[in-house]
Amino acid sequence: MERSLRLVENPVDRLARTLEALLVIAAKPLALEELAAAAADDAERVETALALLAGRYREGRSGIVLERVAGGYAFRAAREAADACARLVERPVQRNLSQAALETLAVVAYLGPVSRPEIARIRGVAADSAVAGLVERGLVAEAGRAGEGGAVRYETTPLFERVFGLADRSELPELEELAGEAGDLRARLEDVAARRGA
Amino acid sequence: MERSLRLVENPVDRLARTLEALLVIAAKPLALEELAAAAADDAERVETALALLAGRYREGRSGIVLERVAGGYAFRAAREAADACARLVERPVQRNLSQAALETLAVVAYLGPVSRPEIARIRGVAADSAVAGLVERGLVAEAGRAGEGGAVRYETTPLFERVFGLADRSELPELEELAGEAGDLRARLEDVAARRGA
Amino acid sequence: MAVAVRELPLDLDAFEGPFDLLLTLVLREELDLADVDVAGVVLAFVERLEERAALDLEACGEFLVLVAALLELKARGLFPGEEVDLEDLDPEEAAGELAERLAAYRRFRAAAGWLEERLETESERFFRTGPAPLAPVPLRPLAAQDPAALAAALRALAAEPPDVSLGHLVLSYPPVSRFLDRFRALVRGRGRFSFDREVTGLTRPEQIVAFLALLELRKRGEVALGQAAPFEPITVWSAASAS
Repeated sequence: MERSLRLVENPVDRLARTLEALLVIAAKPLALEELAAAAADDAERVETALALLAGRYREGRSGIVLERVAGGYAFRAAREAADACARLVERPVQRNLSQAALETLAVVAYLGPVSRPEIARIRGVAADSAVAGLVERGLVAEAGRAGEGGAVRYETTPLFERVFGLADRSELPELEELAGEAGDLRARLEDVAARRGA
Repeated sequence: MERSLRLVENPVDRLARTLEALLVIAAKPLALEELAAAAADDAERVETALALLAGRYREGRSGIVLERVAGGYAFRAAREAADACARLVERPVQRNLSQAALETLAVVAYLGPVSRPEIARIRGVAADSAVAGLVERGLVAEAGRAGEGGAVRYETTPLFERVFGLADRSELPELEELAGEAGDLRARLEDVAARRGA
Repeated sequence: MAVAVRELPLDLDAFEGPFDLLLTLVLREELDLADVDVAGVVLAFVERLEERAALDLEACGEFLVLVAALLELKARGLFPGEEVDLEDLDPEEAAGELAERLAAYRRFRAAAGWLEERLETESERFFRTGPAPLAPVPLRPLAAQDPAALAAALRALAAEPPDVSLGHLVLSYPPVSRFLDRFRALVRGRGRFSFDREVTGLTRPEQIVAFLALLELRKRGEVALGQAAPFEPITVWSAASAS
């Protein structure tokens, strides 16, 4: 049936394909006007095409379901695939943190509250993605700014203490051999990083 | 035609719907094993179902295209909808990649994991800002350090393969083939001299 | 606009023409490198650079590689010493090494070109990079971790860095004149001095510029140079006092 429609290219069908493309790349639900603007077509025709798609992308017929939500239209997974989607999303317990995550976490744990520029200076590489990852995991959280208009600073969270089995930060293993010799741990780290030239 | 298949529920068709659901919610390409694990089915059957979906989600037939990319499977928008997609989203990843960024990306793609000093040695120019820019774009990511206290090393990301439309890194052309005419500098220089009639 | 290093026009005592022709003649041994004023080449390039608003790092990189190779060839020619291992000094080999390095770089340039073309042909690819709008929120549970790993990570960050010289990456270098003045003063004051001692502790680019100054002084006949063997310390003394 669909095949015969396409032999004589139906303009609504072509619009429907454009809408499929827009919906599959969208990071948020798309309002009718957004879809019309992107498709460079008028809203009425877009609604007609959406109705066609709603018939095609529905529970029982497809694993992709076109959903109308508050913000507009979006694709979602069919309910019959809920278990599979849960298995995909709920990843197995991760054994170890990446090197970048561990280093960043160590800096925040020992020196926090500390800003991203400070972390970057000590590690010698931009800290943005590593910090974002730790925030997403809930191991690190924002802790105000360094003064008015200063950089956002970060510190470890109660979840961090649970994961590392610490009652509080004072239970972190001592680094007296580092702190003792240079006086200030942070100064020493920054000094070494500067000489690493990284 | 499709409707009749569904009257007698075909198990492959049901698996195909599950895969559709997984692919439409995935944030990145999914490897065959990931799909099989999430669908709780065996890899061979998943491959069969993927072949079925590849026939359905292809250029010209659908606005959603199933492709093999970055070591897995992913949906993307059909090429015919590129203009509409460009009106909807920006493409910061691809925009304005400088010559320095492209050269650095090439070194990381072929030699990664590789450190900034190593990249600099090949390019003869400091690689710091080029690497930072590529990390920010998500095309390159940290991959541990070269030994304790050593320089951070970098490798390309799955996003890199996706942006460049590579099923995996082995699809990069052989360096030696690329060299081609560039091989013998002396011959080239002497050629230049001969043409100048020196 | 990039500075085309290979087409850099040169007007030297021994040679007039583009830089790549100079290289060709040197590689073919039709031009004695000892007669080539390398400082003049550097000056021509620096002047060319100054005409541009922005620093062209790419051109600087290519230029530094070429000039470093020229200098190495020239240095070997200038200090033949007594009996030297010919294999080590074969300019053919040195030139081969230079060509090899450039070829490696050119391969990656070609790869970059391939990537650029690929971006063009794949410019119609659109896909979502983040989570789907209505997808379940992913959970990332983490196993119990050992706090000792944190201490180890911080200790590693505080560890003395391995000795990696990044000196060649620094593109700012002092004027040749500074070393000309300094070396003239040293020769006037002490009569002779050890070049190696003078440049110890300087950055690589500073050492290169200092060496250029030394070659310049010798070319002008102001100083004489001596060296017990290749790669041994270089002694500099006043050419006037020697004669």
